[in-house]
Amino acid sequence: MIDLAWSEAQQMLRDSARGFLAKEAPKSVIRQIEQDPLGYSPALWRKMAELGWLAMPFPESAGGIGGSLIDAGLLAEELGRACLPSPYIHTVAAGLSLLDAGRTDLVAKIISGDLIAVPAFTEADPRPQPHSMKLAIAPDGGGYRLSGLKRFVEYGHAAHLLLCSGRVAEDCEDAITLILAAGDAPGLSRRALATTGGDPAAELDFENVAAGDLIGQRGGGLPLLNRTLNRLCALRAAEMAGGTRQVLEMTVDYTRMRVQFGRTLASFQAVQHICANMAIMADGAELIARQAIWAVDRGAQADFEVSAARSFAGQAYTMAAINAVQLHGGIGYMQEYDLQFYYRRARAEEVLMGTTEDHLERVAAALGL
Amino acid sequence: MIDLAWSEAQQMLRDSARGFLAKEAPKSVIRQIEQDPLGYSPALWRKMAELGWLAMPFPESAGGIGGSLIDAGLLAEELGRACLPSPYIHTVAAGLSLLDAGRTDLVAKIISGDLIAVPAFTEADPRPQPHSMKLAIAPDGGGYRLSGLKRFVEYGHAAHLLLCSGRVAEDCEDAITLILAAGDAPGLSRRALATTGGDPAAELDFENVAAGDLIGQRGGGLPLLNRTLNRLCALRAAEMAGGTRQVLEMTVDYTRMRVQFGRTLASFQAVQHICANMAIMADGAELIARQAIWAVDRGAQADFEVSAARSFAGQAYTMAAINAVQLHGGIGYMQEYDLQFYYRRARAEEVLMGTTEDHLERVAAALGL
Amino acid sequence: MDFSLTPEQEAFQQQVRQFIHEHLTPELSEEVEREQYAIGPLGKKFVRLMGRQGWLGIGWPKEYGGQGRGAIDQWLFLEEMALENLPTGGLTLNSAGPTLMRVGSEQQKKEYLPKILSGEIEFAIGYTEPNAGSDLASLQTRAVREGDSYVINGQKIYTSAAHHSTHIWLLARTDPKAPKHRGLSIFIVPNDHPGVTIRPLQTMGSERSNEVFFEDVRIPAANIVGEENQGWYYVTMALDFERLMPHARIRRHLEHLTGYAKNTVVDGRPLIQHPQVRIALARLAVEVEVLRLFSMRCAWMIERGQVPNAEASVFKIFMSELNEHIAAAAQNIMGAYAAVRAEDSLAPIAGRMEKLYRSFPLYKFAGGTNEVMRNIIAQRGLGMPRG
Amino acid sequence: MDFSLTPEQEAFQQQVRQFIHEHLTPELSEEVEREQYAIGPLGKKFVRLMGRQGWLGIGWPKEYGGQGRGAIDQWLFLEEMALENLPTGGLTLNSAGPTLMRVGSEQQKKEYLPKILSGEIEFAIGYTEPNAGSDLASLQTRAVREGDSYVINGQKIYTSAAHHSTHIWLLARTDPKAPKHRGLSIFIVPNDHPGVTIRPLQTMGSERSNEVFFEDVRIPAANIVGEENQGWYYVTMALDFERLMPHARIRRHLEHLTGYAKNTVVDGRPLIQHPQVRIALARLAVEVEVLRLFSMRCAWMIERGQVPNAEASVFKIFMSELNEHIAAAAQNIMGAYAAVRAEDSLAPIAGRMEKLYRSFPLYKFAGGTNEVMRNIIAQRGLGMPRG
Repeated sequence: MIDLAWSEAQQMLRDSARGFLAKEAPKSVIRQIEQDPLGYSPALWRKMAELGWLAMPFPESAGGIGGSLIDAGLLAEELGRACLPSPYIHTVAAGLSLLDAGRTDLVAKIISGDLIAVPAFTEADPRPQPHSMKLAIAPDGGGYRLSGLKRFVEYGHAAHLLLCSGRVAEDCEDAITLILAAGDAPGLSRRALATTGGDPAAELDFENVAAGDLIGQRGGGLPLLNRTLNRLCALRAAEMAGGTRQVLEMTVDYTRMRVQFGRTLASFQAVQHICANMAIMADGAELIARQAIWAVDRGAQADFEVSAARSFAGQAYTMAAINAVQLHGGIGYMQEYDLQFYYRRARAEEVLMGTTEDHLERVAAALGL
Repeated sequence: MIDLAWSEAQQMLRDSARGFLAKEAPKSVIRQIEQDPLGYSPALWRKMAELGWLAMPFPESAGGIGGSLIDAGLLAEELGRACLPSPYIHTVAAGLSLLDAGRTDLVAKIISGDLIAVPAFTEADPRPQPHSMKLAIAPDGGGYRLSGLKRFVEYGHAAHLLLCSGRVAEDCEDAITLILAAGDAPGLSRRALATTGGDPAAELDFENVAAGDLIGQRGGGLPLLNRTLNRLCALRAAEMAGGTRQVLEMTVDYTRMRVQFGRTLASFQAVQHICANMAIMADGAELIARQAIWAVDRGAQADFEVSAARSFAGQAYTMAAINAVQLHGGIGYMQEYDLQFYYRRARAEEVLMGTTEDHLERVAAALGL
Repeated sequence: MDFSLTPEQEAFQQQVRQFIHEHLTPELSEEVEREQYAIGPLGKKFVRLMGRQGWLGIGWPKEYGGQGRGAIDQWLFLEEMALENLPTGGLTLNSAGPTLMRVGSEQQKKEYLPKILSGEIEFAIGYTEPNAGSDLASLQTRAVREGDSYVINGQKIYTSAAHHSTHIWLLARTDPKAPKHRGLSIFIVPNDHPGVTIRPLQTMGSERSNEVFFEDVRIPAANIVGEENQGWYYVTMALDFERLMPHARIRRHLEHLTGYAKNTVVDGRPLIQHPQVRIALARLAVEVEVLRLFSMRCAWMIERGQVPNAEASVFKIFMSELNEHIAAAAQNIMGAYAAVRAEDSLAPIAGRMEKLYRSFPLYKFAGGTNEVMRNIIAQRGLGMPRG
Repeated sequence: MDFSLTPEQEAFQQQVRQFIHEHLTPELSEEVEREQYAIGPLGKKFVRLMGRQGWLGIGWPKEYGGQGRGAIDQWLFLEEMALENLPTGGLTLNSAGPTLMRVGSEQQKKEYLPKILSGEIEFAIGYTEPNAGSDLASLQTRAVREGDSYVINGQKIYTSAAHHSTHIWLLARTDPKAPKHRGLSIFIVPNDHPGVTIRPLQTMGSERSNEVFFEDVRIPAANIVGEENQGWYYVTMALDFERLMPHARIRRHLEHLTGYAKNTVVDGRPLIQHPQVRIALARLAVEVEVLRLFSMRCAWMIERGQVPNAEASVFKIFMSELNEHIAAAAQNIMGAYAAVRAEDSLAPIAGRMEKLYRSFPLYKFAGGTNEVMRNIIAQRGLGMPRG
């Protein structure tokens, strides 16, 4: 039955998450995190685990709370509103795929907050499409060794576990294999890139690295790759929708307070119309992101819903951030004011794990165009 | 020396042209012309010839007035302002190319108003690029015969003379030949298409039609084809710039008069900002169209200037027309009000002789991209 | 958070599809495409058929002969009909009818409601005047009480349905001394009443619209709807009944354009394989999906007893601008063919994109200009100060 | 109608290019790219060099040591400098200097003008305050006459040049009882004067800006510029000197992005051969050309004695939005690489597009917000009514 509202339990979760983030992750903390090479706060991560955020989307049989991806999406919206850099959506996306592959052992560690696992899919051509993934997976005795480059892997330099996509040379051309690698594996060099968003994306250089376990069948990784991507990008869309909403609210608040020419900015028609346009985009981003998460959660083939959500939310967030700075004027452009976090994050999120145009191409493919 | 103003003589020409068109080509006349299968007014054409408009860009040695393409551009702007359907810019463009080819005999007839000559370049793939031009030119005794289709030829159904582009099968693959065909040649079927703009574009079906003279060398038509295109498209840009300006002025006038909620529409900030955006586009279209005509007139290789002008003026005109209707509301949408002529013409002109994107591709080529 | 239909709703959707499948002839299809907002003879027949089979009243309360279905069902119905551009009774069903139910006299309910449901009576909405558009309350048409009658003088404009409707649902000024929102009343005026003159207006979008002139039109006082001078309140109330808006017409436009791109070969391959065409069509598909969600949101809110306000404005702006985006994309994809009118044999996809270019402006100013809609979103949705 | 330079202008343009060619070292190039609007040590040296060679004063009257060149020559000069992002003396030369020539005291002219021309004196413009942005005239910094001095208290913000300039060109309120535009005056305040505190502000575009605090700053009464309470008039007058605006910086941005597209292979061919990339870059090239013409138009108007007003606003809006368009196109063309900052070795074209994304907003609100600029175009250019 169509119901576009959060349930009562979800509203409580949202309120508590918002309260938690307001208290524990003010912009002063985010400023510190951006300075820290680690790129996220282990202390906050632990608290998030204690609050059950990491257990949220996992079934009770795997030690989780038995919530759904929808609950994780709600939290992603709040993280987007707080603009907090954290590997939450990445670890949830990777964790659910590990669960699909029966790795309840790893899921248990994720839930306890002891394991940060992230997808490591993109490379020198950073489009998240299988044919751009060329990491070489070479059989070696009973295991495998990895050689090649992963690039723009969010939190890749800090994660304990990397869910890598790659190819075994002997397999047929379009066979993708998913395989684990430990973050501290010998031969793996990792460095965080300096990006607009300040949220860390890393370059990972694999030099004959001993891999961990295969995830799924060798050569049969495509479906799970796609499912992981859909989870991650749906959550990303939710995060962006949250950021869009936050930026809109900050702007409306500011214009209601700021007086120029003896009137509040909010009373100018031009200002109202810009805010109305932002609201349209914010509403659209929210609805389509939530639908994407719902569709993924249902287990449906959701490439269209997800990439539609990701492309629209990306445009919405960037549009809103640009207009927010414009309506704030000088103060919105200052490093010490909070708006700039969102402005920078909007751009970074719009290009990582596929640009808006890459996702439109994915939409076209999903529609059979 | 940079001088962006019309000379005194040009200002007089402009004022007299504007007066003439206001008197002789009110919208009631244009309404009749749109109903008439001929698609233009022979009576007005004769008067334009008497005023010297057709003699304007031709040198005195060819019986002209010795003005320049810049003067013709000025008139094109006024025709655009009046929204008068007429084969003026087409005949000027074709005529100057006939002059290049030494055909002063034909130029004399153009100047006297007895000959309407238009370029007939586009075909089933209506992009005005050589490789889409496939009209077959077959040697036949001392002459040639034409077979094939021309489409979207403006005023092609009414013109006395068609300046056709085509290919001789025996010539090498990229050899274009320009050749004349009489409008009433046996074997040539012509019909006006029903288009948005109401300004007639025709389909011409050549069935083994006896052609007129070659213009230039067989197989060597490319440079003159290009020059003709540049003349035509530069004048088209000027026509569109004129239409853009007119639409803006009509809208400003209307909003200053129309009262809603006890205020003139013009006093609303949202209305002012839309008009300001229209003004930016109108100014840009005017400047870049005039520069294109100036560049063509100088004889320079002007593909960039022309296609830049045509693409920008096209966007400007459409943008202005759409916003003009929006600010007028209901009345602007009525068939009996004058604005709709511009709205429809903007679209038609933006797709005939190359869409805005086609001209952007031409810009890219001209820049060596 | 749930985006799915109940099994009952899915079954109902199937019923609607079945009904359309059975009765949508190629001739009707052709007529609705040609007539647009007007209703031709086949369309009229179809409306009557819907009336007989109970489709017109699916949202009406059972006490008035309706099916009493919820907003989601109504929305599903409207979506299916919109996909085929079929008439659904429009404002007669959704605005005049419900208003009569609430404030009409017993006599009016008996006289009009059954015939509305059967499709025999159709109202044209007579609100707008030449000098009262966005600022509707400044209208000048006068209705003066004289004994048992009202005498009406004035002019309405853009009365789209006047030439195929049976009555005008007229807003006129009954108290010229009251503040402008307070002195208005609603009347029912038969189209063929002496003194009523309907004059055609042609639009550049090829729709037929009308001017309606009232010259000493004397109607019984009983033709007033509700109380005198309460007209503005009723109009505002009626707006709340009109917030169910389907998106499927635009979806169909995009399907046509996408079909064109699949079937047209340029430079040796179908247009759909050209990257810029793919991206453009994908972008539009995403926007259509967002529009569907905006539409669904309004239905859902009504279903749960809320009145979508800013939300309806969000839909309306996005819908109208999406029409514009599709027309613009069509120009790039179809080139000169985008300018060929339906009446020409050369027109691809029946000239739909050409027509769309000429008609999309309507959506941006009609039914509340997008500027007014933005004011609503800012002021009611975001709590920014009123002008 | 003529768009060409005179032979003299062409020769002058060559001279400018020659000068730049001789003195633009890779180190200077690197510094200006890094420092943006601030002027580093090499930039300062370069300004002094320009001063010595007479380049700073090309537009100044000969009586003040300038070359008395026309607006077109000045424009050509600014274009060439802008192409390399080189400092040209900015508002000190174009705003403060000319104002002093017109209304400064003889003493001030003698003291400041030669040193401005030599590059030794640079003013930071101290107008904006935390609560006086677009509505500048509501500023609150006070200057109170006490005997032979003025005592200044207040705060300025976004004083971009304060940390590398020598003086503040300060607008302060001298008559708090007068209407807000009438009680303002301009003062010259040395940066190192007691009571002046300059505090850095970092922008998200990585520019350095400043807050300047004035605490009981006592300056000689002779430091007032022109007459007391005429400050607003002088500021407005000075705006007229600032309407020569080059476009070439944007042209250079586009060259870099185009170069990237030429040199980057994706899916087996250079990006520049992908149709959507070609169209995007061509569209930007057209806009850059229109911007050039807007820039040229302002120069031409000044050359013939007119003051570009709406025309300058047209340039400013188009320029700022074109920066935004380039940044947006870069995102599509470069993908994730568009988000890599200059300090990372992976950054293509030296991180310019990443930087542009962070800094383009500045152009849209600084120097008059685009909203105010649109008001100007509508009201002064199109004759629509004032607010």
